[in-house]
Amino acid sequence: MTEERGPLHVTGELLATKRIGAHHHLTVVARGVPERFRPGTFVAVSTGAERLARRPLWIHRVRPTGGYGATLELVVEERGPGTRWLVSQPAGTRLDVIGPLGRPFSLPKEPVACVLVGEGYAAGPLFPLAERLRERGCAITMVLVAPDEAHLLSALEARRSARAVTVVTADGSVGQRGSVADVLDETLERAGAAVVYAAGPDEVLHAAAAAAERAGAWSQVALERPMACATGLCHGCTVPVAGEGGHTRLVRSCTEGPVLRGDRVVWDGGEA
Amino acid sequence: MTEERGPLHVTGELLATKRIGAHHHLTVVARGVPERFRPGTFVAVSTGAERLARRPLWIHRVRPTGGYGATLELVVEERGPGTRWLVSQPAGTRLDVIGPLGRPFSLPKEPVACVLVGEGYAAGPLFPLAERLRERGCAITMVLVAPDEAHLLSALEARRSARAVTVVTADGSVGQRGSVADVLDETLERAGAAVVYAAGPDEVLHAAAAAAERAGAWSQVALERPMACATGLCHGCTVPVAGEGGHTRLVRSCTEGPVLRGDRVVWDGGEA
Amino acid sequence: MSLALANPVMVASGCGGTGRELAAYGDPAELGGFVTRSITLAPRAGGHQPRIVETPSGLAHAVDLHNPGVDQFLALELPWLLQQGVTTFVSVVGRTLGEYAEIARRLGRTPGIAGVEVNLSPPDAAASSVFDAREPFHAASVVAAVHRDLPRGVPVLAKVRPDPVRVAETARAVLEAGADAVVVGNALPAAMPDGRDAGLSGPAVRPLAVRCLTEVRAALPDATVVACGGLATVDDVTTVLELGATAVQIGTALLHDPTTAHRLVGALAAPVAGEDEA
Amino acid sequence: MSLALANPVMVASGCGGTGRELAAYGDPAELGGFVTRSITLAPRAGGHQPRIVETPSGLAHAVDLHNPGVDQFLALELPWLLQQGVTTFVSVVGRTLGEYAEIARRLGRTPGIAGVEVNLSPPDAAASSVFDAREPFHAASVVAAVHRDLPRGVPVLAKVRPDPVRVAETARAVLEAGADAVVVGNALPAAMPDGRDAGLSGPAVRPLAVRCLTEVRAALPDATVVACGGLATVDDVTTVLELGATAVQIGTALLHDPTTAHRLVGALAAPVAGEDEA
Ligand SMILES: Cc1cc2nc3c(=O)[nH]c(=O)nc-3n(C[C@H](O)[C@H](O)[C@H](O)COP(=O)(O)OP(=O)(O)OC[C@H]3O[C@@H](n4cnc5c(N)ncnc54)[C@H](O)[C@@H]3O)c2cc1C
Ligand SMILES: Cc1cc2nc3c(=O)[nH]c(=O)nc-3n(C[C@H](O)[C@H](O)[C@H](O)COP(=O)(O)OP(=O)(O)OC[C@H]3O[C@@H](n4cnc5c(N)ncnc54)[C@H](O)[C@@H]3O)c2cc1C
Ligand SMILES: Cc1cc2nc3c(=O)[nH]c(=O)nc-3n(C[C@H](O)[C@H](O)[C@H](O)COP(=O)(O)O)c2cc1C
Ligand SMILES: Cc1cc2nc3c(=O)[nH]c(=O)nc-3n(C[C@H](O)[C@H](O)[C@H](O)COP(=O)(O)O)c2cc1C
Ligand code: FES
Ligand code: FES
Repeated sequence: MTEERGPLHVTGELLATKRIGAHHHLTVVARGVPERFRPGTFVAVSTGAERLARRPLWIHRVRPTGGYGATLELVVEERGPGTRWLVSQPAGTRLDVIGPLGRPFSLPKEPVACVLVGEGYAAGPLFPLAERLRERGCAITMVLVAPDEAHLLSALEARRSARAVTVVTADGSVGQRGSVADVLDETLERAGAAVVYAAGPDEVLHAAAAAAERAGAWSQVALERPMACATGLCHGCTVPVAGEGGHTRLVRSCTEGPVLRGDRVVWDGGEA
Repeated sequence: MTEERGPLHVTGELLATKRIGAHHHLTVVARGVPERFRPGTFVAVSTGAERLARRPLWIHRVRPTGGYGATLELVVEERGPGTRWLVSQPAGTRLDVIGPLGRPFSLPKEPVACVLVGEGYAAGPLFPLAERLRERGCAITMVLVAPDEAHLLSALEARRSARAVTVVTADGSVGQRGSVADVLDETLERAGAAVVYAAGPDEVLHAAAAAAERAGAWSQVALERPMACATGLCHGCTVPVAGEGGHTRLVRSCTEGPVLRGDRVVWDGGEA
Repeated sequence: MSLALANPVMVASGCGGTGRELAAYGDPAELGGFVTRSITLAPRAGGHQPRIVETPSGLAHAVDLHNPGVDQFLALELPWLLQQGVTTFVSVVGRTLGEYAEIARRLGRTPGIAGVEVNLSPPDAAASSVFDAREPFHAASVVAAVHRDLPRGVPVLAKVRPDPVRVAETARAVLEAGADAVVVGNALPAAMPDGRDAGLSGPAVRPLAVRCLTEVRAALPDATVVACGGLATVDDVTTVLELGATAVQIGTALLHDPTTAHRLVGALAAPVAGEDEA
Repeated sequence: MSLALANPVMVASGCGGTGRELAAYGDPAELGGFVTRSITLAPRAGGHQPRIVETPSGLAHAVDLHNPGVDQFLALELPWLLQQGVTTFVSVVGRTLGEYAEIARRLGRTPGIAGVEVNLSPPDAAASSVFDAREPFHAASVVAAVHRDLPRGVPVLAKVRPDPVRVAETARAVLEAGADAVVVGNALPAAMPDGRDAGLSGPAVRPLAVRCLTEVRAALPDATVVACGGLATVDDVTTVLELGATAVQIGTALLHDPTTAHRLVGALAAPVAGEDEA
């Protein structure tokens, strides 16, 4: 019954963990998952049976490797017990992984100008997105946001696919000092953006959606809402979206998201 | 309020894990604990806050080491989730350790003949016991029992302190094939044993205590009873012992044991 | 009336999505039964975020009966389940006895369902807006109302409160009122960290669910009992089957691992139950 | 009467040994209070082995009130506690109202105790051989009996059943009967894997214990409430203090880590609560 594109449940293996700045980059074997990856999808990892909620993590990259078929690269910021467990496992640890989950970013049919906005680890899925957009001939501007340099994904790599890269940190340790809202309107205008893609906390997504609206662009935002199952079973991760007819309905951010149209998300979080 | 000899609660560190046969030998830094060790005492290790019962483990050996002060050597047989966790931790893992816990083996005042009987990993505390007995001039016979060779602690090392070593395995893969009961009476007689020390599952302890009684020897048995706290707080690990006056009373095997007089333990497990 | 399940492993209400999501991980038709989330007469938006938080070996949830209402359910969710050959039990909950009866009538017009499960025990804030069935007498009234309005031949499962003190009394009352089986029990009444009402489920609650089972078995040795609450491993399932349960429902364990129910079916079918990863 | 604790962290009944064992890990006199295991009139041998088994994030136990009886307790255990300056609350349980009264009289003759905790809610098989105080009215009778026979000035804590449905009603009844504070609650009724009656405690039950607290606070905003059940981390404790508890009791967490209570005292006293290792 499994669709070709549906998620897989596999026992994978942690191949390596590399610390870069405030992040841990995990290389994970999860047979079959990389082949189904599209930017904006994620995996849900078990961090032990006593922590019942799986931990959702963006797929940052898929890499072909010698013996293992392709591997996944995940970027983890240590915060609570689940991520602490994840980043402290030795290479060789078996990982119970489900993925790829969720709806990916939609790609424009025409080669239009795109602005990609990402904060911290959440910028992860924007890198493979940028590659695919470039393959389609889109002109890409990337805006990387972080509290400080340690939480910034590589701006160097961003330059490979992007024509222009803007870096904004809250403490000014690298790039421009400030918040994403400070730079968006100008960036969108300069880029002549037709589509804005955003990933990060709600403030970033909301700001990106609002700037897109002002600029007359489409927006696609990748939400990070707490998830219990990440597989659509529990109806715990609902987010209100404005339907076609103007009324609000609840969708599950794990299965109907995590990528949603920015102009549809009801940002105040009010439900019903 | 801590007595000089009382247990310590420390955050230790796993220095190394080495697999030998069916066992994992763990080298653990637990500041202060080795200095208080006496044979027959044990440590209680936390295997994570979600597994509330600490795992009791015999202290097999105490070794002086370069930088760390002395270290503990623990011998772990993987069985359930707790031991699985323990043996799969990488070197460097912090371990929450309490010890040394429990009453150790009592040593005879005179240099008498002693028979030491141990099954599997539980023979661990008999090796340092043998050393201390030898220091006191006791003649030592060791009986090492195991289901098979993989579960046998080193008979070679046993020969260092013991005059005679008998090995018994259930499958005959090494030493004599059979059970401990088959060899005890003869061994005790040949050794002219005045004291029998035993460590292992109840069958072994009971057999040792009974053989000692038949031979007119004292017995000291190190019980392995399920423990929840291992620190005397919960009254969960009670074992019935015959009191001086002939009546049975319950003692906690973690604080009043784990070493008890074999002739006092009520082996059928019936309580009051 | 017997439940006639192909095997004893069912999906607990509210933990299998609409059924479709589960299909990515195994054919739902291979399970003993699939219980839908609880369906109300009118659609319900459910509770505010956060709806589910992790607790030690459990989940606290205030999903609060989010569901599309019986008509949308019959139009959009049930047909897929029946078409796939899933042994479907529809869970129902109402604000009044009349609502229960009305839902039963609408379900009764739909052939193909394997049974109806009456949710007598929502643990969270829902308790304040659904019919209060905490007293055994009221629980029995609900079961009677549903039973009366369903066609003969559609089994009724009564899902009772996991309250060890009153569970046996409640089980007796609902069986006398016409229930074919008792589901023991549900999420426990609990609180979110912010103090809001919630339900607590998952392995954390298993020893309490097992106690409810032993209470019901002791009082009603001939009743058909479905065990529910904290079951996750082969060991858990064989334990409750040995204690007299006819079937089991798996809830929270599926949220952690959507293959759980299928793995259990496989392990129970194997000649020697496989090794259990606790 | 106020409880007059130096700090809000108490040791829960049955989880601190005789007090002496705890002393290896920290001075028990530095804790807000130490509640003894429940003491009966005659000695009790307690339950069969296994008495305690591990469950997911919890312990199931059938220690079944193992204790030396009130006279031996007064002779062998209490003097050490008082001599060390430990703020000692003696937990009591009886088979009849007369036994409760008799224990109270014997305790009343011993100066120095900080209070008496009435255990109204043993969860395991003990329930069958101790006075059945599950009805609020009966719980109140027990408290009245103890209260009457204790000297004025000895506070009475009533430890009630963690049943979210009836806990507020029970709390009201015991306060009216003379209790100075309510301890909410106790281990939950549960089963051992072999089906024997047991109590369930530890972090697994915390969300249910918090629900009992919110029920009591909502109904009785002025009552002195001591929270008990599954509390382990600084976060747990600050949460229940914010929800209105006056103090907390730590049980199972101490069995896992005997330094827990002292660490909590330290963390709560610190100007900014320390980082919490969940
Ligand atoms: C679609 C998606 C993709 C994500 N990708 C990444 C990633 O690539 N790298 C990364 O480091 N983090 C990512 N996150 C966030 C990550 O899942 C959380 O940081 C993580 O679950 C926290 O777990 P914890 O036990 O360490 O922390 P705790 O805060 O103790 O977690 C407690 C509970 O809250 C949930 N939770 C806490 N923070 C978040 C959050 N921001 N989003 C969702 N749930 C949360 C946890 O899942 C858990 O159930 C992603 C989240 C989502 C929804
Ligand atoms: C004083 C003492 C010293 C011990 N020394 C050693 C040692 O040096 N090496 C070693 O490998 N094992 C030793 N054991 C046994 C060891 O503690 C258990 O094998 C271990 O706790 C099992 O945990 P688990 O989670 O792997 O298995 P599980 O069987 O899943 O454990 C479940 C529960 O049962 C308890 N339990 C299970 N088996 C035993 C047992 N034999 N004794 C006590 N409790 C048990 C566990 O502590 C836990 O609470 C000792 C036990 C005691 C009492
Ligand atoms: C997210 C979630 C939603 C639930 N929704 C329902 C529901 O709609 N109706 C119902 O009867 N039970 C519902 N339950 C309770 C479960 O069906 C089950 O009875 C309970 O969770 C205990 O079993 P478990 O520990 O295996 O999850 C829900 C449980 C969870 C976790
Ligand atoms: C081993 C053990 C023994 C207990 N004995 C008693 C007792 O004698 N009297 C009592 O009132 N509560 C007793 N309890 C219950 C605890 O005091 C506490 O109320 C309960 O365990 C919930 O708190 P916790 O989750 O912090 O342990 C006992 C609990 C355990 C684990
Ligand atoms: S997290 Fe369970 S439905 Fe989305
Ligand atoms: S294990 Fe708790 S008293 Fe011995």
